[in-house]
Amino acid sequence: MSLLESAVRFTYLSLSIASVYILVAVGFSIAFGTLKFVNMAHGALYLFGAYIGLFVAFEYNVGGSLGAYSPVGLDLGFAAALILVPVVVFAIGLVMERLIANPFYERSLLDQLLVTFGILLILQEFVAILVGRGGFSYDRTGWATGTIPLPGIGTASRWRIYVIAFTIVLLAVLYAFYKYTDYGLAVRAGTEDAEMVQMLGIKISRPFALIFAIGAAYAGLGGILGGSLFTVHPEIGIEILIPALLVVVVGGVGSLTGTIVAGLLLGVTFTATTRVYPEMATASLFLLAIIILSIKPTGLFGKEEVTA
Amino acid sequence: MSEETAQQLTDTDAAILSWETWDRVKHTERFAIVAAVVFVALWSWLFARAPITSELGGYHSLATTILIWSVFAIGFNLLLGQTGLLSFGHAMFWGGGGYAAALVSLHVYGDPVLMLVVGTTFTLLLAALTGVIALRLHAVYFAIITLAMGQLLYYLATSPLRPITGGRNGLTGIQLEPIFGLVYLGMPLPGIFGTLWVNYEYLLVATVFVLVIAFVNRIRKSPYGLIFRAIRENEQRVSFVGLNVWRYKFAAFLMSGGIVGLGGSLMTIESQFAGLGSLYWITSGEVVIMTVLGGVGTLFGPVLGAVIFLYFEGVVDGFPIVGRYWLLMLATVFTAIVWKYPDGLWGMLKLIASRIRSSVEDNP
Amino acid sequence: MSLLELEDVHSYYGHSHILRGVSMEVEEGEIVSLLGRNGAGKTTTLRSIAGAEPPEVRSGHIQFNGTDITDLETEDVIMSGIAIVPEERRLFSNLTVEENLELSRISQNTWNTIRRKIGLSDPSGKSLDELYELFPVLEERKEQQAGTLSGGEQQMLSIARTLRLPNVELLMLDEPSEGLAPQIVETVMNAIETIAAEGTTVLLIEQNVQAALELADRGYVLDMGSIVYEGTAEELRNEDDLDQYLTV
Amino acid sequence: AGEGNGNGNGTGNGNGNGADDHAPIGNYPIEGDTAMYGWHGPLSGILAPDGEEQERGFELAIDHLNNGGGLVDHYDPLSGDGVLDYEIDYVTGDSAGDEETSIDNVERMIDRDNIQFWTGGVSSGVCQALQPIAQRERVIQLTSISHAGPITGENCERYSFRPSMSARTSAEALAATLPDLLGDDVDFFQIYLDYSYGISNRDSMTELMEGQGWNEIGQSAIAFGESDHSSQIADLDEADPDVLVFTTFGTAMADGISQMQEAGVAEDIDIVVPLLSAFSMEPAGGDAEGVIGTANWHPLRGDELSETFVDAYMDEYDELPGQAAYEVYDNVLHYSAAVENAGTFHPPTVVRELEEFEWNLAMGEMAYRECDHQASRPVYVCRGVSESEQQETGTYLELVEEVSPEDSSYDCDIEPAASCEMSEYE
Amino acid sequence: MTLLQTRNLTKSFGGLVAVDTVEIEVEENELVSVIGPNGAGKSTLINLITGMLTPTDGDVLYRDTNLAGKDPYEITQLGIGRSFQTASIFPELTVQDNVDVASFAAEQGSFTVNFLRRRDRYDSVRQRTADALELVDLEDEADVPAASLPYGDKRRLEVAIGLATDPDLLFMDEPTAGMSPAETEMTTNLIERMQTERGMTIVLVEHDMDIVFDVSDKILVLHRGEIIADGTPDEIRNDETVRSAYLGGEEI
Ligand SMILES: Nc1ncnc2c1ncn2[C@@H]1O[C@H](COP(=O)(O)OP(=O)(O)OP(=O)(O)O)[C@@H](O)[C@H]1O
Ligand SMILES: Nc1ncnc2c1ncn2[C@@H]1O[C@H](COP(=O)(O)OP(=O)(O)OP(=O)(O)O)[C@@H](O)[C@H]1O
Ligand SMILES: [Mg+2]
Ligand SMILES: [Mg+2]
Repeated sequence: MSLLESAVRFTYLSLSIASVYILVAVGFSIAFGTLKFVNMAHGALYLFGAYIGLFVAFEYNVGGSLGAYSPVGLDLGFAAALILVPVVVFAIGLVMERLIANPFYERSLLDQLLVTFGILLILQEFVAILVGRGGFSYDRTGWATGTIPLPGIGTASRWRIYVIAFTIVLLAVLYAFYKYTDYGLAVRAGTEDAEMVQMLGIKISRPFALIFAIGAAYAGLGGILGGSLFTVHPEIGIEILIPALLVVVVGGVGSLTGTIVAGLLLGVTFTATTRVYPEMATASLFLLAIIILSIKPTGLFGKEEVTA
Repeated sequence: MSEETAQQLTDTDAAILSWETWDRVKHTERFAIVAAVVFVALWSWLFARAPITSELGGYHSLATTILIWSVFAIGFNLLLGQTGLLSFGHAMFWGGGGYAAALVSLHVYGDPVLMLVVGTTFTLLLAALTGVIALRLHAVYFAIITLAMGQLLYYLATSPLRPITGGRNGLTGIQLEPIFGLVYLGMPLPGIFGTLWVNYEYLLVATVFVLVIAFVNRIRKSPYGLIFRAIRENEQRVSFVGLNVWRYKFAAFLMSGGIVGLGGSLMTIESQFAGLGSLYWITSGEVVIMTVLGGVGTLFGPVLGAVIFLYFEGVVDGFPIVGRYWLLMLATVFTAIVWKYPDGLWGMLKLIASRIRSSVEDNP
Repeated sequence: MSLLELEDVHSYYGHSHILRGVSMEVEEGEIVSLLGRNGAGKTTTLRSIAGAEPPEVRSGHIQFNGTDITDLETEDVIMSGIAIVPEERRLFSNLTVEENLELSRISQNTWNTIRRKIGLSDPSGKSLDELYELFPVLEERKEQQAGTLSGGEQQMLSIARTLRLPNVELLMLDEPSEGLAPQIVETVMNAIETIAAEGTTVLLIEQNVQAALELADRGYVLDMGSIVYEGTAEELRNEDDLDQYLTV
Repeated sequence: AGEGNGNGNGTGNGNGNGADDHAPIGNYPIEGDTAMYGWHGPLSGILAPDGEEQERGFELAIDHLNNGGGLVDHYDPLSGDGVLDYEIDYVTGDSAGDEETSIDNVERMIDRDNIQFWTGGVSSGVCQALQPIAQRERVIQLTSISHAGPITGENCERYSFRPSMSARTSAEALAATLPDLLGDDVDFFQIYLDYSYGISNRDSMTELMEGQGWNEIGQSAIAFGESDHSSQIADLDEADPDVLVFTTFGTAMADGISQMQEAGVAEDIDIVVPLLSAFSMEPAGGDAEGVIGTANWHPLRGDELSETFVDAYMDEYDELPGQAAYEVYDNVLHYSAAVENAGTFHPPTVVRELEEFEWNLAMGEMAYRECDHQASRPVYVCRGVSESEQQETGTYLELVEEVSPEDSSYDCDIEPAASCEMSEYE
Repeated sequence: MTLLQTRNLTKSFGGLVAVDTVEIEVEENELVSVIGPNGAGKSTLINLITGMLTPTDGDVLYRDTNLAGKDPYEITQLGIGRSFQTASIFPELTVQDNVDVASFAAEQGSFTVNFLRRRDRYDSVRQRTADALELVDLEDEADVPAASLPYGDKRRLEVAIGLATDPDLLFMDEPTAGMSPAETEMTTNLIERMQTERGMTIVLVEHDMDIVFDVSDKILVLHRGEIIADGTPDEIRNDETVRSAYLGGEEI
């Protein structure tokens, strides 16, 4: 295989992994950096994204208590899932913000961490009870599978290329949202002093919910994209948490640029180490985190909090 | 404490009197230690063999395990509860101590005391090493770098260090020699002691437990306790009254790490096994849950947390039908408690006790 | 009919009864100052008007422009044309000076915001230039995080931010001169005067009685949560037994 | 504690084995007239699909022991009325796939519930953590599914038996069949999980397949718990072999295979996965069509005993049982049979009995070897079927060939058996 | 003798030079006030001397030891204390404990290894705390959590902590801001007592000219980071530049 081809493969492999990291981390970072809310249940949104996508797109024989009704699923096809998942998870996000986040904005980081982690576990167990602990894998439909020829170079995995393109678009949308609305600003102010924001005539609750739900929708998308690259089982919610946390913190809490850069960095590192020392691929991410954080204690783009 | 109040209901004046003494007593240092001794003396029996209470399905080896995890949680809480530093990597001390103890018994000699000493010493070194790097960071960044360190150790143990750690299979076949060359830990205790504590192993674990309680309790009452809490509240101010914040944090980190390592070595002695699970981040997560569930910053809270957590993991999972939902039930329980009572179970009990008490005092 | 009208207002912090029946009126276009020693209830009055909680208004009515605003949410009170400079500066420490000022333009309607961002519409209120003219130092500091401003600069920003709010009819300031250097105090007082001259009504809370009464047309004196004196600035200045309410 | 089902006569004289005069050891002698059995395996975590099957098989077996039915009626040593006049009761525990937890839970079953023996489990790691407990407590463990070599190698214990295949057993069987299925002088490549299960399979496959004239043209390890196979696939693609030997399990297998298809390398390569079971096939779904591997049993192997079991199982749970369910069922039965033959539950005696025990139920001719407690047994080489066939047959695998014990066994003096040093009886 | 001395001390934040080649000298047992417009650099100057900020250039000499590169706790241990512009206390600790932290530092140094000694065994610490509380008369509040103190009392606690560190040189940044006239009065007295009774040297930052001109031995006027004047209250009162730059129309 030509050097060029392996270079190309390396690029799209690392980018596609980075994409999933970033999509999940972005939502996490928004909630954490902007709303000052550590949401471990974010993993559940990823989980939901993956499973909803699965059962919207296809039909499956499931285990668990729904096993009796197998095959389960709407079988609307993969494209439909890509449209529906973000919408549904967005809605779930709204509910989550009202029921879980809202009562906890004022509570300590530790309380948030634990309660949301507990909720993640609860939701995960419910999924397991409903459709079983065994996993599923997306049997991706034609347009989203196989390879595309790269003239003169070789081939590249079509779906991974799509994933990358998709992510870029989504990030652009998010950027536009921040640039052309003031929700981000209002929420950042609101987390410092909600009452003062109201004293400037701003209804703070709406931006909070909206921002949170957007983060959720992105996690959902991360779920369906990640789920289609790997298999889907009840524990992916927890599994994705660690990389997401790493990306957010290494990038610097609250900085979207940071999140994206860190996501890419981790994606590349991961792919690189898998080539030379596969057993330590995941470990390399942690090593990277340690190095970066000991050089820059507030992450790549994180700035010191000012307390005045 | 609640049945304590229960008795008082009889005669209110007496009650209020005895409450005053009670308040005085319960804050003395000796009280904490006596309480700990009484607790370990009865714990295994109540949990595993006493007429009514053991119907809950407890069993001796779990009673022991719970004490050991309590040591873990207490050590962790010394850091979190006092200095407010949230570490997500304490599994590295728990597992580190465990592996060190296992290795010394496999390659040198299996005297339990030796294992404890080596395990603890190793973790102290590990804590010193990691602390130097991690303690420069704050809040969530500290949490994540400790997590990363723990995970790195986990993966090192998994693959590159497999020849030493046994990789996924962990270290089995650990032989325990008689303690100080006198008795085997497995030996049953005679008569009433047998009924209460079963064997020497429990005796060893119980002793360590009490010592740790006494130690931590003393720390809390020493100037360190005060300064730790001051650091938690306003680090900058502490350095502007002329105290070397970094050193105090480092001290807290070492003490915490050391205690946890001690617990880890005990775990190896109890299970005669050291495995990767003990290094995995989930383990760090579990101890956070236990601590917060029981009550951050309290002396006995973590013990409560450990009891509840391990009861679900070690007993409820064996219940017919509902058994397989133990994780769901556990998660629901701790979520609900942390949600409702930010000060955990201990805070909850205190609240209830004071309610009962005031209700009594209000209408004599 | 007066612009702002408080009618026997009783406010509580939990059990403690702070405002014991405050009644006062502010006419369109005048400058009214509210005086009283520490703990008299000035800030509480102001918060009650703003619909901020705590305190809780248990009885009485607050009318603005003829509509009852007693039970409105804070943001709706503001929207109806009242602007506040709160007691402690209450800046957003981690936002830059400009972001702090930007916040005053956010409309509740996303669509408007977008239109503003792409330059289609611009709600009224003082422009950045006018504000920078008033407090030049802020322009030098516009990229700086508000939390790192000096004490006085923070106070200025806090005032400027409020002036930027669109369509303000009533401006309420709580001890705007606190922590300000003497000559800045003058600047601020002059600013208030001009604003009033432009037709905005002003309700001013001050410890610095002299400064306050120089501007004010009328004044109320608050003690133990009720109005103990009311009169024109003239009367107040000459009233000597006023001191018993002001000093300690 | 677990609830005994069935109402076998409680009249059996409680101290019936006061008759035989053995010194107390482990949980012997039994007090009262019920004997406790234990099952311990994964009910949470990704291994749960097999764990759940095992538990059902286990409960069914207990029921049959006490009340007759299923294979008990076809197996002379067993009466269908308890074992040695004891009614059988049982307890279960969730290994959660974690060693520490497993140790606690097994100690619970031994300490509190006084089990006479336990079976179940999937993870080789857990299995090896529990073997020393069996030995220490003098309580017999019959492993199931766990495939790693050392279980009946360097970590073997007197009180632990493996009726199921070892990595080596599978490899022997594959060596005997693959050449016919996939041709001679084949280039093969290995991707393996980087821990004892993967490694012991890798080694056996390398040695035995090369012995068959195949040549290995490369290897690539993947970290345990790693779902992204892209770089291993890159290696595979560069090596471009005829056959891939893919030692993995659970969702990881599904991940790997679907990622290979996505990368377009799967078409012209035959995939061999040495151990195939529900928890691997379920997630893979249709992707695993054509994958070749071995199993301990196949529900459609067509012999009368298997059918009897399948019917009994379907009556109870109306779904087709997999190997996991049957294995545990079989373990309960043949252990009980050994007890009946020994005439006592006295552990050392039962161990000695098992060491030359032979039985022939739905898995065919089985026998334990004294040297390493590995069963010499038939091996069922299977192949993954298409989604549609899965729908109709209700199983993920079709039986390709049944390999006789002779062809799948290996001598006691070669690895892993060679490094087994048996621990003591009493 | 000269207690403190700065040599062309400079701090710039990005473009802005907050403190510009400042040279000051503080004599033993002197009460020096630093005044100047908002943003002149007063707080920054204090932050530089007490080690909260590191100077861009220049250095600080205290009793002829150079403070360059020393950590805040070292500087405090040398005898330089401070109270903050916005009360910086330990909200959840009791008033007593708040001060104890400082007393312990003063009595036991920056770090002692004896973590097994009970707190109540340190009598000298108790004593020192009692004194400090007595000075700001908070002794009655000793056992209430600091958070529940009224704003004015928090400011006094802030001062008490500063005192308990037993400084020879104490920096006070707008100590009376937000205090009622009465509290202001008592704080002023306290400052004078510390100077006379304890022979403390004090550097005071204030906007309340009555206090400044009332208590100061010497006044430094800071403007845009530079010292534009220094001298006795009278000299400053009649200094034209100062009037225009700072005092404005205010009558003193
Ligand atoms: N959040 C609160 N909870 C309880 N009591 C409060 C609260 N805020 C203020 N108070 C009490 O209400 C009374 C009036 O307070 P308020 O702030 O209105 O006084 P003020 O006139 O603004 O004084 P200052 O001039 O110091 O600002 C005071 O006695 C104060 O102690
Ligand atoms: N961290 C920082 N980053 C950027 N600029 C800063 C920072 N800290 C202070 N400044 C600027 O330095 C200048 C001096 O600030 P300083 O706080 O010393 O003023 P001050 O004399 O104390 O004023 P005041 O009397 O209002 O408190 C101010 O203009 C301030 O904006
Ligand atoms: Mg006020
Ligand atoms: Mg200042």
